[in-house]
Amino acid sequence: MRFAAIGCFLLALTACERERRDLRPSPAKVVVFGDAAIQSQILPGGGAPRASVTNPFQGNAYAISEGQRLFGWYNCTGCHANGGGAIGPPLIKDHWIYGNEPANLFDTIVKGRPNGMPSWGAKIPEYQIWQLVTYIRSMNNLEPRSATPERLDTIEQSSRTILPKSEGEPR
Amino acid sequence: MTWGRMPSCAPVANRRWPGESGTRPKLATCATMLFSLASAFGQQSSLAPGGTHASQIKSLGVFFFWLLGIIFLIVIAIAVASIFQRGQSTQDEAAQRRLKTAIAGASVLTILILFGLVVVSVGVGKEISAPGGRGNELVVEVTGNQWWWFVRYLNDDPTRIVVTANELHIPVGRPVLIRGLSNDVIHSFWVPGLQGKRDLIPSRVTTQWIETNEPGRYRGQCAEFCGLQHAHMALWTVAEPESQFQQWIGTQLRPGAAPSDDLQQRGQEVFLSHACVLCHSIQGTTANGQVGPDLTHFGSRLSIAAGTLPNNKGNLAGWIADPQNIKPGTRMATVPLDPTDMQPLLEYLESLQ
Amino acid sequence: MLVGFIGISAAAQIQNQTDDGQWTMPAKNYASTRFSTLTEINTSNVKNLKVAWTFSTGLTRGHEAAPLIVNNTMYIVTPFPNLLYALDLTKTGASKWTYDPHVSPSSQGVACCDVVNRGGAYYKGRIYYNTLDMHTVAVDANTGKQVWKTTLGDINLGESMTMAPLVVKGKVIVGNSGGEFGVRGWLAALDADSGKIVWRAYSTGPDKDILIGSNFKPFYAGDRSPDLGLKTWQGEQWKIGGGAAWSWISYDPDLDLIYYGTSNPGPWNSDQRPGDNKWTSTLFARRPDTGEAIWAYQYNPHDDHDYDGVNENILLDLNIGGKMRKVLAHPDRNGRLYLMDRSTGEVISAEPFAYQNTSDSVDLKTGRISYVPSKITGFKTVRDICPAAPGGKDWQPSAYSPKTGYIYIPHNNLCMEFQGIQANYIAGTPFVGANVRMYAGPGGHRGEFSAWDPVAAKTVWTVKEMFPAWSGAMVTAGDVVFYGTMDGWFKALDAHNGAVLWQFKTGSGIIGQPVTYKGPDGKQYVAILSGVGGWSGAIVAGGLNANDGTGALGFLNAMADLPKYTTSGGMLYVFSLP
Amino acid sequence: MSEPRVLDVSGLLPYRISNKSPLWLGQLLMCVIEGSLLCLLIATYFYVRLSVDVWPPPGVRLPSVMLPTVALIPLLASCIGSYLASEAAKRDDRRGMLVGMISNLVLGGIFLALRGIEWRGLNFTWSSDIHGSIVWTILFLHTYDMVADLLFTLVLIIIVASGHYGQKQRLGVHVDTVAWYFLVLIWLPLYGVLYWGPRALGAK
Amino acid sequence: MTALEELRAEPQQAEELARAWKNRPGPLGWISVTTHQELGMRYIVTAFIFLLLGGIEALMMRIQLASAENTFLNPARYNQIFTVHGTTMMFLFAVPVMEGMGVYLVPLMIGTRNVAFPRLNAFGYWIYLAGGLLLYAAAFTNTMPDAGWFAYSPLSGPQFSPGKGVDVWAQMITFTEISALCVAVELIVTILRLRAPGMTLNRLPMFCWAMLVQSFMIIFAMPAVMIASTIFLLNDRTIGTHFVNPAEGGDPLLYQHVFWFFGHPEVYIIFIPALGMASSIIEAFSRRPVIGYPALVLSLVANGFIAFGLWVHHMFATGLPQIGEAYFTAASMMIAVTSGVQIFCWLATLWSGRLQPTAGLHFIFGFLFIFVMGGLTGVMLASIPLDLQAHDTFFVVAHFHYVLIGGTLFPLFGAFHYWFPKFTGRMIDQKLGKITFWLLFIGFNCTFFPMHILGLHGMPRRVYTYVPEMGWGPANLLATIGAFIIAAGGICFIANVLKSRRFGTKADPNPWDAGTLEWSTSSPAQAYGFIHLPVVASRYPLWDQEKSKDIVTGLRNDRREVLVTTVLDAEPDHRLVLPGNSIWPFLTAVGFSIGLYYSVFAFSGYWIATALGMIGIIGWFWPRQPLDIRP
Repeated sequence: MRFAAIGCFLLALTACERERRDLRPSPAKVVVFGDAAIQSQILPGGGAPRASVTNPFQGNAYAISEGQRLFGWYNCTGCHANGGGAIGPPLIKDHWIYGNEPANLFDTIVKGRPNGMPSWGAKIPEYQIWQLVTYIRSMNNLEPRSATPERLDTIEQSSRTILPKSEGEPR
Repeated sequence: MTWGRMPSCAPVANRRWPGESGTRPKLATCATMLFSLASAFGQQSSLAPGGTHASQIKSLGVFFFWLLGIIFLIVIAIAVASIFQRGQSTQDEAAQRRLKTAIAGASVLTILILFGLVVVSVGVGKEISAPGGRGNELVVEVTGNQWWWFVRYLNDDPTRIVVTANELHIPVGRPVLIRGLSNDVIHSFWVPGLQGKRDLIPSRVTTQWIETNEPGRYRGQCAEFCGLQHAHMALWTVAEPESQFQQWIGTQLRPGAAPSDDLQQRGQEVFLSHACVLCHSIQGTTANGQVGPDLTHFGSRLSIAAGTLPNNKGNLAGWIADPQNIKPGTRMATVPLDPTDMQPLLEYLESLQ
Repeated sequence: MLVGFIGISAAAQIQNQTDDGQWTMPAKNYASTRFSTLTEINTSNVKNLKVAWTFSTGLTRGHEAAPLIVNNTMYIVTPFPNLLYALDLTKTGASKWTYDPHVSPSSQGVACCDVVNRGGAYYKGRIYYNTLDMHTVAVDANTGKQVWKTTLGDINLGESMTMAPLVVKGKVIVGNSGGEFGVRGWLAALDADSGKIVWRAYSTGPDKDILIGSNFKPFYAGDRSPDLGLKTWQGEQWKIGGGAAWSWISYDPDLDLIYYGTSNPGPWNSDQRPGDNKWTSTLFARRPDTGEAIWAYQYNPHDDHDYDGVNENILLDLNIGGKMRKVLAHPDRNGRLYLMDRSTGEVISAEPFAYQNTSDSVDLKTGRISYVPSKITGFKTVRDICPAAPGGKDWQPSAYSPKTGYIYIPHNNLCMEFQGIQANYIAGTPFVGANVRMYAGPGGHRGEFSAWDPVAAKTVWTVKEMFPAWSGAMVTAGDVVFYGTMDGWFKALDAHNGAVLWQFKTGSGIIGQPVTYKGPDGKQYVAILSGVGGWSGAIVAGGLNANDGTGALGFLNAMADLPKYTTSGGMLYVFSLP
Repeated sequence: MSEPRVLDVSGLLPYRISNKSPLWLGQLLMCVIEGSLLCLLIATYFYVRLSVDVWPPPGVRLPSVMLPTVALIPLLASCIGSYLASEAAKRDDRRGMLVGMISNLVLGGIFLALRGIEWRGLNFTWSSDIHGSIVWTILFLHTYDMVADLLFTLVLIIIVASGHYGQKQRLGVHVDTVAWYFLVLIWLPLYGVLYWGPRALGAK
Repeated sequence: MTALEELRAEPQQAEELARAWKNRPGPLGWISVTTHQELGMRYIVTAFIFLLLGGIEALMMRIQLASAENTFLNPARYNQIFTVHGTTMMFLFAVPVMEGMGVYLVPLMIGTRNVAFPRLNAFGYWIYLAGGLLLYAAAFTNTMPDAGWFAYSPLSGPQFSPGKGVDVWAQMITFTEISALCVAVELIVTILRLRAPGMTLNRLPMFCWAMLVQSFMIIFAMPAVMIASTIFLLNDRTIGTHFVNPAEGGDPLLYQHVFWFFGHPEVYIIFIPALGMASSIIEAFSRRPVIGYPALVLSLVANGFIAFGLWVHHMFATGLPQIGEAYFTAASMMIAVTSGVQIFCWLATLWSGRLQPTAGLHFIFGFLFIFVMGGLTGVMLASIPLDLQAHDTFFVVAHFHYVLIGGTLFPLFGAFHYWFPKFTGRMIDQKLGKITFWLLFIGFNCTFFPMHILGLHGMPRRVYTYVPEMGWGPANLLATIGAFIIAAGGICFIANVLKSRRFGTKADPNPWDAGTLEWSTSSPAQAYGFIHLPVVASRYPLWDQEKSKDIVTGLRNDRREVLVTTVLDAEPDHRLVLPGNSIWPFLTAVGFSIGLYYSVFAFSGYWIATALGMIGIIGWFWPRQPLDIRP
């Protein structure tokens, strides 16, 4: 029984994906444009199997942490704050115009979007874009909880109620 | 077991430092190192102090060393002697009393010695932390980052503020106040040849005085464990006469050198059109990134990657092409560069004197 | 009675310009009093106000503009895409024509605080206004045809334009926005006929760029050295140092000076930009013809809290200490109302009109504000900073009634926690370097509407508002003050005592500027755009997520409950007595 | 070899229900551990209190002082129950033990219920800021100990009520009271620090 | 019965006792053991396995550092290895092995049959094992912590240490800390209440005094590390509290204060028992009572107190107020006074004794040499100016290895060679023992002495490599060679243990002719310890009472009965029936561990731990037959 329990936890701890540190990511390009990053549910002529582009850092804690750093370094915070949004839309949300699959997010960062999102493809190296994608997905709990930090060393989310208890209608 | 896919540092480097002549001096042998406390170790040694404070500390250390060394020898001598003592002669009451008296005496002596040591070291402690400012002090802000040093020479006149990285120039004979900050985790600013260390703690400001009368290069290194590349977070302190220092400040105040030929021109274009501008700044261009070291006068720096490599074109090429090979985990991005762009970029960066 | 007497006796003063019942510029007049002499609607009958007609702009972002009423036509400039609607008042607001400047959608990415526009200006048969993507357009007021369109900057550098131009002596005076994007602020004058740039005065850099010449005579000695716009900055930081002129301009025809303020320096993290950072957060007086600076006064040297100096300058001639003085009244972001001699730049008084704890006093001898050391920001967290970054009062313009002698100030009651972090400059992206979280100031309410006596330098009365009072104010000779609230109430207050005389719930929160005019039928109308948004209303207009309190530069934390009170919209409401 | 002497201990009791029992000492040491934990937390409270200029942080309402003060009444009263139970345990008075322990359990339960009500009124969580973190930690740890002790009391009630008990269980009843006294006593300084401390130092 | 009759009846009584103290057979019996020798030995063996693992890690580090820019380990791996090395040595080896020695020896030395809370003892062991398994399971699944054994925030915080490594570290601390607290409580109660009649506190053997002081220190120090690791660090990481987040009012220095409030006493927790061992060995091999017993006891107790007053000397470089620094300098040096007194007493004892040149005594001389040097470098580090240069350099690495290996490992090895007959019933090979000593002694100095010099020449700690220009290569190479000599010493020791256990000569009850009670019973000691509990009239009953062997009678042999005596004078107070073997401590530990393991991933793990732990404890305390304890 004891050994069974230990075995279980060994498995739980394994999580190689979470702990991997790819300090020297492959410079190879991933093809995203055109095929994988679709945004519509309607596939005219009937749905056909399509190539899927997977995030090389899916579930990776180090990538989330790097992505978080880059999110600040590359001024994503300037427009999207710490996920709540400001100039740009929030990134913690349910409804995504351009999709929240890794390939969609990658596409959005690389190409930009017409309503103000800059196109970063020419500047940010590809592996860092994937790290950003991983971090953005972690904000929405789309990455494993165990790979996502609970808080950062900043002031950001506040669950404190700062608002007066319903003062009701104005006089 | 997953042993990771992380590369280890594979030095390709040309390790000759700018201004160094000939080959490195032959390393001291084990024996000389073990038995000599002389400064055979080069520029990062607390035993080869150039700074006023470090000298005081060294003197105190030498005092401690001899005093405690003698005590150690006495204790060991007694212990060894006891092996040959065989105990017979000391079993009687009087001998016991004598021994107890000896213990008491030794204890009292210990207390006295330690009291003396406390007084001496508190005295020296006061001196090395005393404000050295006589109104002529230089105030330098050193900010620790993973894993490099941001250096800013503060001045009431903001136009006289100089920004540099991984290198500290100080004038000889002038007290320098180091204001320490950190941008991420705790680091520790430590130039052993000048002064003891002082931690750089996020959202705190720590201060330290350094001063030297001897021109020279003093190497420093982060002394608080700060993550993956703690080992490669060094900085050079160059102590130089006031006139040279002022000259250096004057150079640093100028914007980055304009490209002087087509190759450099091309290099500047490469710099400005790639990821470089996201993090680095070169005054005089539109590159104004603040999260990486300022490169306005990169060509005049001694080292690349915070003291990891001597600054020369070959090393720089290796560093830009694959920074993760030289400093695994570094924040420097691996930027995909067209091979034909590398040479112009190197030319341009090295021209930023 | 007494007040009325003063009002009448001061008929020659600047605040008493003639009024033809139209509304040709957002501030109503060059003195920026937002005072209408119409008296049909007054304290006794305002309770009977009814909606006369409405008009939907079809947009849902923040509507901050003031409608213009000229020749029985109403002109409305909308937020992005900056349409210009002309409505025929003789036909109860029927649409006459619509002008679309085809604004680049990407420009939405460089608008710091919602894609608002604060209105246009009418001048000699044309409507002039700015578009978000750095253009000023001139549109024929009758036909809606574009007369000219001038490009003034590059959105790739983070610049945008949201302010309402002021046309003075044939020159359209405009300024850029982007203090949060590391732009270099400027004010420019365009020839009203041709659209050619006549002059452009930067806020930072060498004196020649700032148009500081031999006539530059600031009142305080500290401001008189040459090239301060260069020497109060480290290295080349002045090139990305902010100082945008994104808000109001006033004009004194007698002195022939325009007055405007410049924005905060960038980035917010003040440790990254040592020095006084001149001329950001500064009031400039310039000649409209040449742009030449005559004097300047920096409200917040080395601004630590995003206290822009852009708020409106109300030009008044007041009896101060027994002497009539030409003054300007400026309620600053830092919570103090500056009363200054507008011919010299001398500060007469600078008393707090809102709760503030960031400064102890303003030294009237040196003109320098003295900050409270514990509230100075940098690479650390500072708590309990009042007022917060939007200031004691943001852009929302006040009104002045010569009848009561009071300035009516819609303002905020917000405090903040401020953490300075490393700001990185990447052209075209924000340059802020701070995590901010705002919350209601003392008392728990987030806004106030006050009447301020400029002579006595004290508050006369205050109405508390649940949300920041983010709309402009307007006062009439009928002694009624109008303003709107972010939860959608359009209110009329008694100008003497602040009693609420009438209120009406509009479809969305109000952040616009109320205007009043005499309609073609001779009746007095009051108009207001309803449509919540702006910095404070971004949570509704932009659909932001309040779980992150630092969103909208920290405003999200203070406005988390706004969506419970209002939804986005864009509607013009016109009221009249039945 | 001289005659060894013997020390005959067969006459001594094979158990002892008093503070002479090793178990009592062990329980006391457990209390010391818990006590030093909570004392360090109090030190932490003052450390962070003194390093922050605004306390409590903006927007935070201090925990109300009313409810915890009222809750002191059942808490202190519950010690009487403990005392009765422990004395009854020494006498082997089953009814006395039950009465004592049940009153202890009920009064302790009332205290915890009041605390639960108080928690619903707090407008900050442990992840709000440092004030929330330290206050919740202290409250949580103390509550955790109390719940554990009450659960233990409940088990003892079941054991005693079933009649299925001997000297060891009576000793258990006696020792259980030590833990309860400790939890009540340690609460008094904690209560002072959490509720009166910031008010005494001038916070609203 | 008279004494002689009693003694004559001993074989029969021994049989009765053996029956009462017998462990059940089979794996179920193995996990329900509650006797102190068995558990003590398990502690010791487990700790030595961890020592071996920690030693392998040390060798890996030494290989990496043998030359400049070496590529044997990459930085991530190196950081993990030095973290796990420090953690293992501190928490999984040093403290538990001392606990193990205490659990094994204390009841024998004070003349009783078991510790006061046998089942708690078993629980403590299982929890310790669970903690060790957690850390090494992490090592084999790439979840190794890499923020150092001190895990300074913010580096160890959620932002800068992604993954679960630091959580594993923090929760592992919880395990070892619970285990240490269990042992501390039971040892204190055992020492205070279960001493043989007549063994007043004044007659308590030095080692027991040391364990008593150490146990009290654990009680006051361990809650601090619980606060630092579990409450500050783990909660910050898993539920987002802000204890070490300066942005929300927390403070990284707060973590350091609390951590070192534990961390400094931790060093004394580790070496105070070793001082007790050294005392025992010196007494035995110099054939005389230690000189200055009261002084020794007082200085031990004083050590315990002072140890709590000098944590700040780990933080001199953070720039604290000067007056505080002066105070902590003085306090740090004060500890040298108490340590000095101890050294002087032992020197006097050695001086006046008839020394037996056994392997055990060799280790004591090695201990004196190394520990004194470590202590003196400690005096240097207490001086702020010197500390500012030496702090976080290899000088400190050298210093604390001198103190901890010299002050702990050498006495511990001495203790093994000394108590080996009591543990196994056979004598250990003295020759191999001496070879072990010389290998360890030479290897140790070869490894760590150069580090002093490296540190003074500017080599910081915790660097995975260094650039060749620094000239640190040769000294590092020497240190690496030394490390392998130490490893050879370790192999020699293991070989000696295996060989002597099998083929060593059979040992008498008192082969060394020592004076304390554990030597009065058979070698190896039986589960019940003593057939008749002794009555004590002096500090060294075997030396002073050889002629009259007073005994206790009247304890029942058919159940596990011990005698409770009064705290100060050890007057018989009452008898105490100890519980027998039980599987519940094991089950409770398993349940609790499952919850705590899970809490690495989610806070709800604590609820699971509580629920399963509570079930275990109810089973543990549920009344068993016979309910009524009859005289």
